[in-house]
Amino acid sequence: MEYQGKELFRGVGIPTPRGVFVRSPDDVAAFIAENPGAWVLKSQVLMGGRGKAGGIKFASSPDEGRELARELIGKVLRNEQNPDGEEVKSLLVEEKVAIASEAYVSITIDRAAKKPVVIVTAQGGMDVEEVAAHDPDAISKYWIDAAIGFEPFIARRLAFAAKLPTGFQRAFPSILGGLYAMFMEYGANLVEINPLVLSEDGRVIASDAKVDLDDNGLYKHPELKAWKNEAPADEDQAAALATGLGISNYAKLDGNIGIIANGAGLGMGTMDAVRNAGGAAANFLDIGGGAQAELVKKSYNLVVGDPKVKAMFINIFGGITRGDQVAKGIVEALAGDDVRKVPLVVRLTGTNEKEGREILAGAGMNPVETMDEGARRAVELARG
Amino acid sequence: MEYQGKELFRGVGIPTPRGVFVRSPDDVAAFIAENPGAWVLKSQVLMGGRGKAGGIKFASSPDEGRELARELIGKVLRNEQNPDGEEVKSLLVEEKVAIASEAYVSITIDRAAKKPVVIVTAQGGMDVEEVAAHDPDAISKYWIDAAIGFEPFIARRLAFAAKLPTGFQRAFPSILGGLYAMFMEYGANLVEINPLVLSEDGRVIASDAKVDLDDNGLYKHPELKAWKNEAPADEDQAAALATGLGISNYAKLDGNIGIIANGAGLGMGTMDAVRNAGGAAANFLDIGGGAQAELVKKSYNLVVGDPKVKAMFINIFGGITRGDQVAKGIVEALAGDDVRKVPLVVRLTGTNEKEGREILAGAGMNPVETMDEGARRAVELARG
Amino acid sequence: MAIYLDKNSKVLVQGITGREGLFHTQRMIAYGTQIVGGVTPGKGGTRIDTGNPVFDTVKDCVDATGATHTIIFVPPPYAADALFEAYDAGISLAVCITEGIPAHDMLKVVATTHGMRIIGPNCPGLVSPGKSLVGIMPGHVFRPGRIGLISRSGTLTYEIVDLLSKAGLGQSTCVGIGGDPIIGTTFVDCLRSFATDSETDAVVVCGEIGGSDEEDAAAFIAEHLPNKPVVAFIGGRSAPSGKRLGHAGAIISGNTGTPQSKVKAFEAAGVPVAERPSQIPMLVKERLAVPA
Amino acid sequence: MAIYLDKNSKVLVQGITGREGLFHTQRMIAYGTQIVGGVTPGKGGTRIDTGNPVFDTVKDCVDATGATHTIIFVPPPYAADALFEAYDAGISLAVCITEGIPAHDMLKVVATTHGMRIIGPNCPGLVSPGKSLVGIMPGHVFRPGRIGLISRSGTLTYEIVDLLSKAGLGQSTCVGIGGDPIIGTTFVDCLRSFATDSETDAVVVCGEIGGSDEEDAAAFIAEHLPNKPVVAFIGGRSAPSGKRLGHAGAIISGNTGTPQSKVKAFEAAGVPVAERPSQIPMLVKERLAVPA
Repeated sequence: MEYQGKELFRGVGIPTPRGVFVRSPDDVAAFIAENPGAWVLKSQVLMGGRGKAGGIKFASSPDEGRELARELIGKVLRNEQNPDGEEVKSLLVEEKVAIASEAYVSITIDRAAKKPVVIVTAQGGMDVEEVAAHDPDAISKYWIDAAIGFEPFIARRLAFAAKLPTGFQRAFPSILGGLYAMFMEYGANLVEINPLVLSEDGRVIASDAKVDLDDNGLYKHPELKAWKNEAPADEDQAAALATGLGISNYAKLDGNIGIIANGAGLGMGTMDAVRNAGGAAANFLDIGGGAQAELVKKSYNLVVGDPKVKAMFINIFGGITRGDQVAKGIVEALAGDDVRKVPLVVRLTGTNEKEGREILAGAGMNPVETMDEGARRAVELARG
Repeated sequence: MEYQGKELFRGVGIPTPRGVFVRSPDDVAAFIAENPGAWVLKSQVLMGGRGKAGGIKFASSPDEGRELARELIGKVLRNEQNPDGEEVKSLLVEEKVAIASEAYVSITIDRAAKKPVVIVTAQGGMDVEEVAAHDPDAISKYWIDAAIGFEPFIARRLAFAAKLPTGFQRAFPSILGGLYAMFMEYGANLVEINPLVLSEDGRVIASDAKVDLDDNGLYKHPELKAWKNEAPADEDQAAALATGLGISNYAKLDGNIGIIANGAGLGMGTMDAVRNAGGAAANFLDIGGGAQAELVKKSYNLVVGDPKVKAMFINIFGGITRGDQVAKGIVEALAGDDVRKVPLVVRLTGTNEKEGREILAGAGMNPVETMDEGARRAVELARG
Repeated sequence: MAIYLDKNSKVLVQGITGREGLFHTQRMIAYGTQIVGGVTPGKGGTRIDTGNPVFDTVKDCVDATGATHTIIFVPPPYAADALFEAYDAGISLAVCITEGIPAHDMLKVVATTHGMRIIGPNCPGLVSPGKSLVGIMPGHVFRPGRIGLISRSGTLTYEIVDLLSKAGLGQSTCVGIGGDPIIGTTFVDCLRSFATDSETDAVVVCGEIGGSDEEDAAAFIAEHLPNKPVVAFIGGRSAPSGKRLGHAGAIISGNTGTPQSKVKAFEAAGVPVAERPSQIPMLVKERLAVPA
Repeated sequence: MAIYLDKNSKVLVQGITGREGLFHTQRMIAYGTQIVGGVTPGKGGTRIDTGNPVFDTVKDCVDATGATHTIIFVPPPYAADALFEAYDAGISLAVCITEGIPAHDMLKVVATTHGMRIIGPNCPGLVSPGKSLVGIMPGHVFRPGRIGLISRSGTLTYEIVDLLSKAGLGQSTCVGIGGDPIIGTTFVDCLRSFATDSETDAVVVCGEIGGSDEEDAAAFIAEHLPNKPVVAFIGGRSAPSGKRLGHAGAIISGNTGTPQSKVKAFEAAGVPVAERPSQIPMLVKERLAVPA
């Protein structure tokens, strides 16, 4: 959440607004009593758009602070993207910074260039994609040579190129240096400060901060795993893990043809084939390479667990994956009484194709020859 | 000192022997009472060879510890290299490790390759230069590509190449990784573990540790400046700084001809010229580039402050340094009544040579034309 | 001579004594690949059951065998180190099978291992049919021939290769470049190599949603491959935006990575895009029939 | 055309508005160097009193002026950054005057700025007499001619150049490579350039104690400069072991960096070593008189 992200930012020397993390209205009142002035009460939730949902309030006295905190804590914030809402359990009480100017700065990975790219614009507080679309010249970029890393001249060049107000100049190298250090240390996909605020009293402060971590790199920072766990797990990812699949090997979609394939490319290709046949996939499911019968069986159960699935297409091109294992898994899955059965089309080719077909034949199943044919049959079956 | 170096080592995850830093005999006794076993009492001094000088003792009971600590604390350790000795003010009490095997590992800068070089040998506890001289094949080296930095394969390669006993293998990548992190973080000229001990209970421990820091990089670690200050200042360096010269711009030597030159190369060249003329330099002194009269005067006083100086040769080839400023400084130095006067030879050429010669002529001095001539004259004058 | 790999390529296996490494080593040897040895730290001096020697370090293996190619089967936390070790030992081409390597690890690898070609990571490897196979692909679907193939996918590649082989279109070299966001060898790199390969008459590019590799490939083809037919396919055209489908790289975010953009780019470059894999052989034959 | 620097070299000054930067800019202009502008962050858009424009970044200056060379006058903590900025802006040769740069900063710079020649740091710069001077050397001692000179020292170089000039031996290019442990351009690098320079008939190498650059130079000469006379001088032959004399690099430690080793190496390579600078012109003339 915001307060955790800001801790990381402070850890690399990037100033954030003065503030305190609290869980009770009395703590808010006590803090404002000790620190008179204008304060912002920010609900600590994971959903976006909390401001518009009423999750941010301003207070300038202990009583006002206590009153508003009572309103916020326990409140369920809702918006279009989060119809179920999220309950506010804690607040970040932050100084109300008098803003002279706002900028935007982020570092992300440019896949095509295979380099980290730093993005700066003087149009802070805005959606950077919108700025890029409407005023591309307002955005300055620098691609970092990973062998050299961040050097202060990069910050100078970007600050001058983006025409940041002079007040930003002095602090900019250390802020960008801190941001790069964080990007590298946590193996982030994205680190972003928006807005980076120049206050009327001349301070440069990260007013809002965002970090997107690479799941593959999380093992290097076990302390951040706990953080990730606080996030409401993506239901698809949770289902994939529970089934024994990789985290991104399963995704629920809108159609009614269940799909199981081996390999992400073949999985997507199978979805496409179903669409080409006039149907729509109910899911993407990649059993990965070398799957055993047990995993095939569990995957089958996962897919038919979605009530909108009207037919299933299992499409296997055996490389590492062996046809006999897949066939065994299918037969076992169908043998269970506790599982919903839907019309099934199997395509099975490649490694141990012959053995697999024999197992299926033994259970009265007759695989199709090609992906296109299988997709057509599945669409027909779903139409009933 | 040792205990400080070991703190840095622990900071990067390199295991060191269990121990405690103490300043009183009672602390030693209390520690051993709480932690029964065999302990080593190591005098914390900056001089080398403390073991042979009687600065290391072994204790296995609280009373024995108190007794030996009383002997050590306050004792002045002396040896040939340190005839004045150094008083012991504190001790490091360390576990007595049962040694199964010893290795050597260091990282230093290879000037010719312009790369950090890692040096490993299974002959731990020895002087590595001696090992290199007598058994060069026992030493394994790896030059690190600074763009890549340390990677675990480097440790594996060196451990296998140096034929370290198997017990070292598992811990070696993390120890070498920590050592490289330290080398980089502190901008060290040298980081060394000798010996790196494999204990009989299978631990790998840095038994003695050494760090040599680059003065030019110290500004990045103000916390380490304090440490450097504990070192007995090199007298020459202290004198140079007091005079307003760079830290390595002055060095006392064994001869009797005082030397002042502008530039390190010319300074060494002047020493050589004096030797070629049959004399010997009493010092090296480089006034640097663009020196003003005041610095010339102070430098003169520094050199003649050495009683063995019988004559002085000031050799200036003006580039940035202006001849008139040097001449002014010489005249002012000689004008002082409080300064010892020795026979002086001046050679002055280059920028503002004419103006300088006029100033010297006004004070009755007549510069020589060449470095060789000046050296000859100075040697003659010293012979008196 | 095909690209990247031929009959004489000497291949070592990093992680040769692991379950996956050993299994695929046996398969590669069965295919005819010249496996000269492998590396597992601490097992130097032993041999695997095929008789191939095991070394403690890549350098030891290279010094003893003259290996020029490596294939890497080590877990994600050690994969970048394995690539650096290969680079340091002078390896010229490394195939990295490992899935799940942190993107930052690969950023550093590609920025510093100048001159070593890396295929992958998270890829099925490459094969010059009838000559050598370095990867985990099922050898039996390939046929020697004169069609080059480049793909971000594994199993979809087998599908396409099978269709090509059955249509009488053998392959010169097939490269599975991998599905990760940061990969060593891109479509453009492979196209540059195929462009000058006298044994390749046409190239099939098998892309998918996500990233902009396909757009870059289209631009490269328009400029540099005027006389070599290219046919494309884009997987995941029915995928919704924002969902990551299997490959870390296969995600449509905002306006980036959409199939529309990719199809448009290929068509603008004069490259026909197959609607489904089964159309590919026909499109290749049509393009080959047009006089250059 | 001499080496590294000629009349057409366009030079910018990093730190042009500082005390040192401004002073030497004026001197270089007086010598005839083509100074095209300078950089001081925050002073972009202004001009120094010579009329040269000041820019905020090196890139701005290069874009506006086409500068190819830079000379750096910035304090030690910012010097490496200045070198990286020059590299990034496409500068081909950087002279770094700054003394006191941490050795680790230079290790990183030399490991990553591929293709940019760096002279120094802690050096007096370089001059192609009569053409251009990029450094802090007193221009009046140099004379155009056909002798190349390479030196680790500053003022000792002036001494030697003065002797050469007075003996009628003008210079093609004189390079002060600097006295630090880690420098961008070594004796060997310069010798390689002089070896193929048609305007250089002979080379004077002015080394000093410490390091092994002189030994490396001797080995290079023996192999690659059979037909170009070389004369050497070693400064600090009377220096005691273990004392650092001015230059951070000038220290004899153990068996490394002794004058004996250096003299022996040069003599083994057929390079006469002058006992004192005043012998150098004579030795050069002798070597030039021998038919190659």
